Amino acid sequence: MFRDFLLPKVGMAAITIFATSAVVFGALYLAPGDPVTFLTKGRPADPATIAAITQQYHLNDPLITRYQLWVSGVLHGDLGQSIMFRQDVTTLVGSRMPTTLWLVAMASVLIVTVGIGVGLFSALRPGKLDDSLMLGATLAAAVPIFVIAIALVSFFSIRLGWFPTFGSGESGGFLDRLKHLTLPAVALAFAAVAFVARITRASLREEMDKEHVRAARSRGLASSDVVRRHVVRNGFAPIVTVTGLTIAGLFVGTAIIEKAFALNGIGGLLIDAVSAGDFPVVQAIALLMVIVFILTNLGTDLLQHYLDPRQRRAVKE
Amino acid sequence: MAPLLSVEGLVVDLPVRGPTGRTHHRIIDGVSFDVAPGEAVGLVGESGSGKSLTLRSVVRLLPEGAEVRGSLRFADADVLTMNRKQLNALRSSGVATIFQDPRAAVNPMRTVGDFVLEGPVRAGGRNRDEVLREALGLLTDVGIDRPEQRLRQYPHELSGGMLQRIVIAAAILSRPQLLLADEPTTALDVTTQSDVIAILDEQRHERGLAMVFVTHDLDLAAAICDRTCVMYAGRIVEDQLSSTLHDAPQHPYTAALVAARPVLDIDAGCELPVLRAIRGRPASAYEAPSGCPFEPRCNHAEPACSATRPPEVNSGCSRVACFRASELRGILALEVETHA
Amino acid sequence: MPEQTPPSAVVVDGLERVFGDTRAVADVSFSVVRGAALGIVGESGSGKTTVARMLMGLLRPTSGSIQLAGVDRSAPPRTEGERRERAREIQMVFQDPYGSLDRRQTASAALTEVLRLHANLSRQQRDERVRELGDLVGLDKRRLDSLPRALSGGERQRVAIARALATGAPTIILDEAVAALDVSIQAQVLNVLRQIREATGVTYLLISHDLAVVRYLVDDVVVMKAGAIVERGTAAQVLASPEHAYTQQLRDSVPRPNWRPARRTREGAA
Amino acid sequence: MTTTTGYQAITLREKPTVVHRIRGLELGVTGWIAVVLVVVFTIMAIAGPALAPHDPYTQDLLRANNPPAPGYPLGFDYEGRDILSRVLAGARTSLLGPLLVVILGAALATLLAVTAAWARGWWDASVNVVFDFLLAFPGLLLAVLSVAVFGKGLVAPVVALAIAYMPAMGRIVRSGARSETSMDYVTALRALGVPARLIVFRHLVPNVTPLIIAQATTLFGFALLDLSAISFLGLGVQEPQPDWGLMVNTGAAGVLLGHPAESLSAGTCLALAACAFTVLGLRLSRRIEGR
Repeated sequence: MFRDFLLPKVGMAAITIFATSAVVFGALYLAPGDPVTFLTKGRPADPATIAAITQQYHLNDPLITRYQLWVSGVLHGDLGQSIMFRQDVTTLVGSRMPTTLWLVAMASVLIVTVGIGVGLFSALRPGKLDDSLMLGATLAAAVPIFVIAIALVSFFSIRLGWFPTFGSGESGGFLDRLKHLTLPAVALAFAAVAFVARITRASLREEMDKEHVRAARSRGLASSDVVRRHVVRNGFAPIVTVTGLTIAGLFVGTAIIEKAFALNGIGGLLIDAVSAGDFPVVQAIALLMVIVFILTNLGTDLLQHYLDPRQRRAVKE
Repeated sequence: MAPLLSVEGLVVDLPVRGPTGRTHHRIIDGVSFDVAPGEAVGLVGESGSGKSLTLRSVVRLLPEGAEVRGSLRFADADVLTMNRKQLNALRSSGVATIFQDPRAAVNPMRTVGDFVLEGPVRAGGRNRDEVLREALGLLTDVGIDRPEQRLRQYPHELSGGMLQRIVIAAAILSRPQLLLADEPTTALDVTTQSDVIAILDEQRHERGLAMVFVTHDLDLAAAICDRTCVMYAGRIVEDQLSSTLHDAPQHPYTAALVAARPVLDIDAGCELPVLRAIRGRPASAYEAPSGCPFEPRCNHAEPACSATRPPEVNSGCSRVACFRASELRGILALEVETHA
Repeated sequence: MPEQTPPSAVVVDGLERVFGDTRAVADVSFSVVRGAALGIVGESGSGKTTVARMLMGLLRPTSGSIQLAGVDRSAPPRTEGERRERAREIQMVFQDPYGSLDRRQTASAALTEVLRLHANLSRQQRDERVRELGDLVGLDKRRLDSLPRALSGGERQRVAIARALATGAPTIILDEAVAALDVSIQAQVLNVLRQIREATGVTYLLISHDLAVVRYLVDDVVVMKAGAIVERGTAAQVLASPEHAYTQQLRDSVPRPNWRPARRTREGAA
Repeated sequence: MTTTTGYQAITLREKPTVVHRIRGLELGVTGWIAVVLVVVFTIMAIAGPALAPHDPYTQDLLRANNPPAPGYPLGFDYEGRDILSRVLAGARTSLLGPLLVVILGAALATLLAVTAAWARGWWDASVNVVFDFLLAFPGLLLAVLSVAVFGKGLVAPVVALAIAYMPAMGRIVRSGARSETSMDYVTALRALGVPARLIVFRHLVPNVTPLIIAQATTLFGFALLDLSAISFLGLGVQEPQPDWGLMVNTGAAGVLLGHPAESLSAGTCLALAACAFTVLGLRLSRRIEGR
């Protein structure tokens, strides 16, 4: 198991992370023009600043050395200095993290409960309701999340006044935070819930059409047993994978939501940094998001492997 | 003796999505047959004849949206009006089904033991340990060595022939009165087929089970069934004792089927005769003409054959749906002579 | 004057193919005289299809030699030119009539494509040849102009046979070519195959598990089991009174009138 | 019900007429609504700027955020420009970007995927590694990163998204092409001596084209969402150029003040277009699977 499956998978993930770091690092040098000009965003800079940047980015060293120094810095938690905030990037990102994590966590709860719930319901009860639920899900997954955000604000905050229009409520208590983040989380989860619901239904339906399910029915098993032991158990693996990757993908979505609701998480920070040309911050957040994605991918792969005896045994022998 | 299973005037329409929206296609068009306790009946036909669907109708295992008419009685209970609970009771203890491809019919994510025990324990409500003991004995009977170990394995670790024997054992384990076998050996090699068929036959006789056996192979059906029904275009065209079917077919289609198969046993010196192929191709019920469905392909058709549908005529132990059955008897016997 | 032996269409000597740890084909030798028909009988895993793929040049033999019409063809063709040459020597008809034709191509288009590649004909001559091939396998103009989806399994197999003949190959491998067909259709195709052999003198290599079909179509047979040939001889003799226990078992397994299935094992042979 | 015994052998043998062919697409009511919307949006993208009743750039701060007036059915935006004209003019920038993404992405993906499926071996493995790697970059992130490097505007995000969408398209095409190559007809063509390039371009590619079209339609919807998000975030199309994503952003201030017309109209167009393409893509995929 370890040598034949775990090692290649983990190795592949490690290589992907390595390659990602190279892309994120190298992006700086893909930019047209001189790195110093790029990093100062073309502003006229005094010699001291140029010297500082040259030193920080080791611009006098060869590219490989620069990369090595950058990677070792990242491994030691040193992501460089923010040009925009004149602050340590690690500290800066760290301070913005809680809002984003809250947002993603709340959205994840919605995805897992509502998304999988609706998918299950729809799969098990074919008919008019199922058809309209799935059409609704198809449409919901296609509405831009910033349009959802604006619509939610204009209805629930402006019209009804139930929720605040912006701010993450981090100064307040738990409930305050919940209240501030409810609309953003709903907006963030909206399309993802619909997507997961559709995948869940499709996966279960596909399983239901299989001969072994018909065979189980032919043996007089109660419907609930058939569904639980044969349909859900077998159709579960793709659902887990899609849900995991959808949740990992939410981090990128926070960029839109945090801008729309003026929240101070890392997604919003990423956009501000891009606008301001604050490249160290962009690098740090991009790297973080991709690593979360890769690790989630690895996790679902392992889980998938554990769930499917065909893969498990095939490797063992 | 009262029949165990009695099918009368069965009609099944399946939904199809065509260019003109959702319609129904008739697949079974008035099928009637009885199965006595302990009796084996073969349903033989080419693709599209409706043989598999007829079998599945018996336990109402039909695709969604299928429309069923007619009467289906098992042990004097009306199957078509049963509620969920009654139907599950019928499926768990009255009738057991063996499917074509054991690889598809056994859940690949669960162990073989789970599959074997699930029926009797979960659906039949019997004691697990007792069923397990019985299962181990039964698996040995059907030729599975080291049954304890097999039960812990997953389906993909076993060969198709072994898996089908396990499926047969699992079917018998539910103590049914009737076995439904849907081309149970089509997916297997020839030598494995004869092995599996032998086991099925042996177990059925030992326990006095009735059986409906679906196949496209006339000789296979004749070998293990007491009676054979030949189906064409969703109808039974001939219902005969298996022992006489091959030598004395009464329906031109049956005779043509026999004559169309090349034979293995022929004298070494003999020039092999050209096969009598049947022209055209097999039709399904919905594409068959309004008269005799076989009329367009029949060598003995007369104008009258295309006018109305021939009724099923009983004579002694057999039943045939052909206007010319009595006058053709001798000719048909001649047609199959080289094959007998 | 000594009687002249007819030239061989196919000579296979010591053919072997290894996949990983398994020997799919082990020391297989046989030869087929031009215009004759050889049956290769075996069940799944016997290696019969692997032999066919090596003959077609789709698979490289691990060792052993293949001669087609007296020319060494042990190795798969390397260039497009060699590939075309091999195509003119040997062709194949596959088991699955639903997968062996491009579903977007009409029967006549499929035949024309092959003719354009292998015969230097004018457009008119090509159309003429397509019609001839259609006649040979029993497909009328309407059928020839149909897409595969409008054809029955038997009709598709006829197209596949015509396509194989179109390259002018003197040898055709029939890989379970009638196994997937309904009985009534199977008989039509079997008769077409026999007529073609009589009309063109083509050599058949029939790969089949169906002894009756083999008996109907070929003169000689080899019986394969687990990659090796276990018995060979004329079809009449081998199939009527087999000497090897496996051939005997195969024969006993075929359902026929008054057949009793025999139980082979108590323990489950995998 | 699929792949089992006798009764699935149901095919229709009537000669298809044009009506049958169109009905045969089996798009359903929603599918046809989607088709109509796609046609409408295509017309808007081609002729939108010409259809605009007023100049989409003319500002009049006195009319800023004004409600609808005669000749101005949607009212005015925060700089007093005619919203309807800007919506119509914005159709082109909003829809052209996704189109380029899809064309570029599909072309690259198809080339890689089909050759990989055909050649197998190391080339297939390398293409697979590239797809796997790209899959780790969500499209939006790659687009944002490209803006950070190459500056604001549509060019960098379009190229970035085309690359990011390659695996989504490529994997489907590859598995489609692979199941084609494993079919006997491809083996038969090889045995018939048909040159590889003819097999690939005359048989393989046409047979996976329906897959490509269905997937491209779906991806168009996604590209529309991602590119409009880029513009919404202020990283793509820049003021005063009209663009739907940007208009949702610039109109957001109006929403808080009770003037949702700009955000709402642009947002509705985006949502409708994305829904139409997604639904159509799904219907087409379902139809392909059903065969």
